[in-house]
Amino acid sequence: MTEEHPEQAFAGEGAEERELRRAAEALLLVTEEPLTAELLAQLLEISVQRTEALCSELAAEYDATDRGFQLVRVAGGWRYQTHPDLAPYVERFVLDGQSGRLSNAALETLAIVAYKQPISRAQIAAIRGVNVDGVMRTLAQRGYVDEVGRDPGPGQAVLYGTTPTFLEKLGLNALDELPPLGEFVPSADVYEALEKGLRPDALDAEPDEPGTDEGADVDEDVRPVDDPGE
Amino acid sequence: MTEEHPEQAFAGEGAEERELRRAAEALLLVTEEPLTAELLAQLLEISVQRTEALCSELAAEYDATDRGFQLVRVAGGWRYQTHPDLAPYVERFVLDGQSGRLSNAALETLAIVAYKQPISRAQIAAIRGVNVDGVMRTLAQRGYVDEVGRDPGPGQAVLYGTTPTFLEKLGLNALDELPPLGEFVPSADVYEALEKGLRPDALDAEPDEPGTDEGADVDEDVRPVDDPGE
Amino acid sequence: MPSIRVPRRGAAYPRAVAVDVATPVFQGPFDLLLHLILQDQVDLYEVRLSDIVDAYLAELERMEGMDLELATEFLLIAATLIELKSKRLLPDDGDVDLDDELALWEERDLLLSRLVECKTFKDAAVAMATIANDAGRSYPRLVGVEERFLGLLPDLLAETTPDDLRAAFLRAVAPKPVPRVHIDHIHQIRVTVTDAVAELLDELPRLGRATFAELTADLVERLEVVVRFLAVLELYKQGWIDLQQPEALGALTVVWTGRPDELELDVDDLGFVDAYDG
Repeated sequence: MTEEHPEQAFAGEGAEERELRRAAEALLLVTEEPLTAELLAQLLEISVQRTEALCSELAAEYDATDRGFQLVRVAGGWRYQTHPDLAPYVERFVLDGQSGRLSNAALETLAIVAYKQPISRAQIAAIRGVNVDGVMRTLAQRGYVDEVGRDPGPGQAVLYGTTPTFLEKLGLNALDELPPLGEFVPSADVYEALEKGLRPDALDAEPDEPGTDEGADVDEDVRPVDDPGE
Repeated sequence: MTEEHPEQAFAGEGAEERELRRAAEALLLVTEEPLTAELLAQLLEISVQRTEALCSELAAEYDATDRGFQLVRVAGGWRYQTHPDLAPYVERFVLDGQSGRLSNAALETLAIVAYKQPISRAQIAAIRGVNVDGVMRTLAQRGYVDEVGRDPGPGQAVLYGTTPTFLEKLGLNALDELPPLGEFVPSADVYEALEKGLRPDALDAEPDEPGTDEGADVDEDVRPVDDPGE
Repeated sequence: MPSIRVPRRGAAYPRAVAVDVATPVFQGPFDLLLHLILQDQVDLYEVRLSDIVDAYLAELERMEGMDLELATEFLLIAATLIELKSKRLLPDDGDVDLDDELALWEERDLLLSRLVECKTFKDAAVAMATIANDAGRSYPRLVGVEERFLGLLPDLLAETTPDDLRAAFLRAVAPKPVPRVHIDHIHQIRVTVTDAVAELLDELPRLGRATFAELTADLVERLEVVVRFLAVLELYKQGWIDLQQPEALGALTVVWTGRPDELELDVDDLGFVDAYDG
């Protein structure tokens, strides 16, 4: 074996290993969506565990041999994709390169669905403070969100969740790979600024004389507000 | 270099060679049609001759390292394909999980294409309210629909129509033999999607403006697709 | 969606806050509030509340299949803002009802937590955009199986007739039933603070003085009254009118004092422009 294939990466692999590795490469080449380890295991007639190990080894090999493609685990399966380094070449070629750039409104809505799913449109709207019907329609059309059920409550509101396409878009294998939401809770500074901005008590309880410019200076010694959260 | 990548197949390759090889691998991975040496050369900014040599070397390397895929020259271009040895696995994959009938989603999508061609994927998605990329790929793969032109609008969306195969399967001689729709009054959403067209880039830029679809009317005289491979 | 333009500040405002950014476009009231408080460090006292309230009314207008709960939530937040602001605008007579005070704090805390939540997801969205951009540099292979395998695929149209196709088309274009609560009555009462100000500027010079009850006699909906009240506060703050309320909880009288002398401004300069593009 090793004599026949001096450059072979898995120099020590036996005939069975070689066959499995080659079959996995062939199947991964033809799949149009990430190939789950379960399906791949079934096709190779080996255990899921062994399949996962095989794919991980292959991925590492492509990495080590500095290929222009990668084998990655995305949205619950394995797929070939181009190495990110080579984006400049691929973007020159692929017609709809970077077509899927999302607007801020879409991203914020998607973030809420991702972290709070299942969630209704009304609940999302309550968080964003704006109507989200249009954004949600676009996100559904693009396949990033989908109906996942109905609220058992009286309204029977449709509940939404993110899709495998969303995970693919972000290059994630599963939702738990998203950074924890706790990382984004506003810092004490921001919280304080918001609290200060919404002080209900007047600055010095003296409204301005109409039309005058003075007197409205923000009082420096604002009295501390009790933090309601603590 | 060789120290960094002890397993690297082209042990002696310089930085430029490595970059070109990797870029070629990436481009060949994503091409749907065999990639001509001319186009590949243009994308890599090297001569056609050098490109041919590069591809031949790559093909030999995959052979030597006993991959499950091959790089072959087909129909005037280069492409990856599965190794003939492994056909039984691929056949099993193709047959697996394929039902004998079109899903409702696929049938509805096909019906929209049949009655409203030429039509873009974004328009179909707008009518069905869900992403149709996967379904359209299946329909195209089966040879029921095909690209027939491009929207002359700024988005240059690909427009689809049905194929002779489709007519044959349904036992029709021409499209006008499709059963008439009768007194069909489309809902406002559908009307908007059909008559005004939807630019995919407009969707991307402002996903939360359902009411605005300025311009981008689907023009009647669609100009033919420029084949990037020629 | 109607974008909110922060109007340029007229000289009538005590402090020319840095809101005169060219034409920043905001996504609704939370976005606007967060921007004003965090970026511009504006105190609520200085915020043109009409912008925010109008933004809420605009959102109510845009709702298609929205439930009453959300409509109520929006109104509650708008009302909280009005209350917070009016408390700062009006003279403190020292006679504070403790229950009211506590209720206001509670509402304030609700609004605060909403803003914090909104800000949290805004920041999460920024992180997600970075992740998506990184992922977007890699392109998956979507080529599928080679043509030699296509023969294995079953003929999916074997049992399909042209009539099935027609039926599928009609199914696809049929309006999707969306369960919704009709909130037409909310649409009908949509009125902006800007409109209300304009009406007052029309009425008050003729009337000279009027009680608030008289000014709102023709209004049926509570929301309209709230908006009218906000308009009165706006005019008071800008020095066009005087307010008299001799006894607590007594009738509020609005007295037209005319255009402030020192301000040679027309209506537009005072910022009485539409706060959003409807």
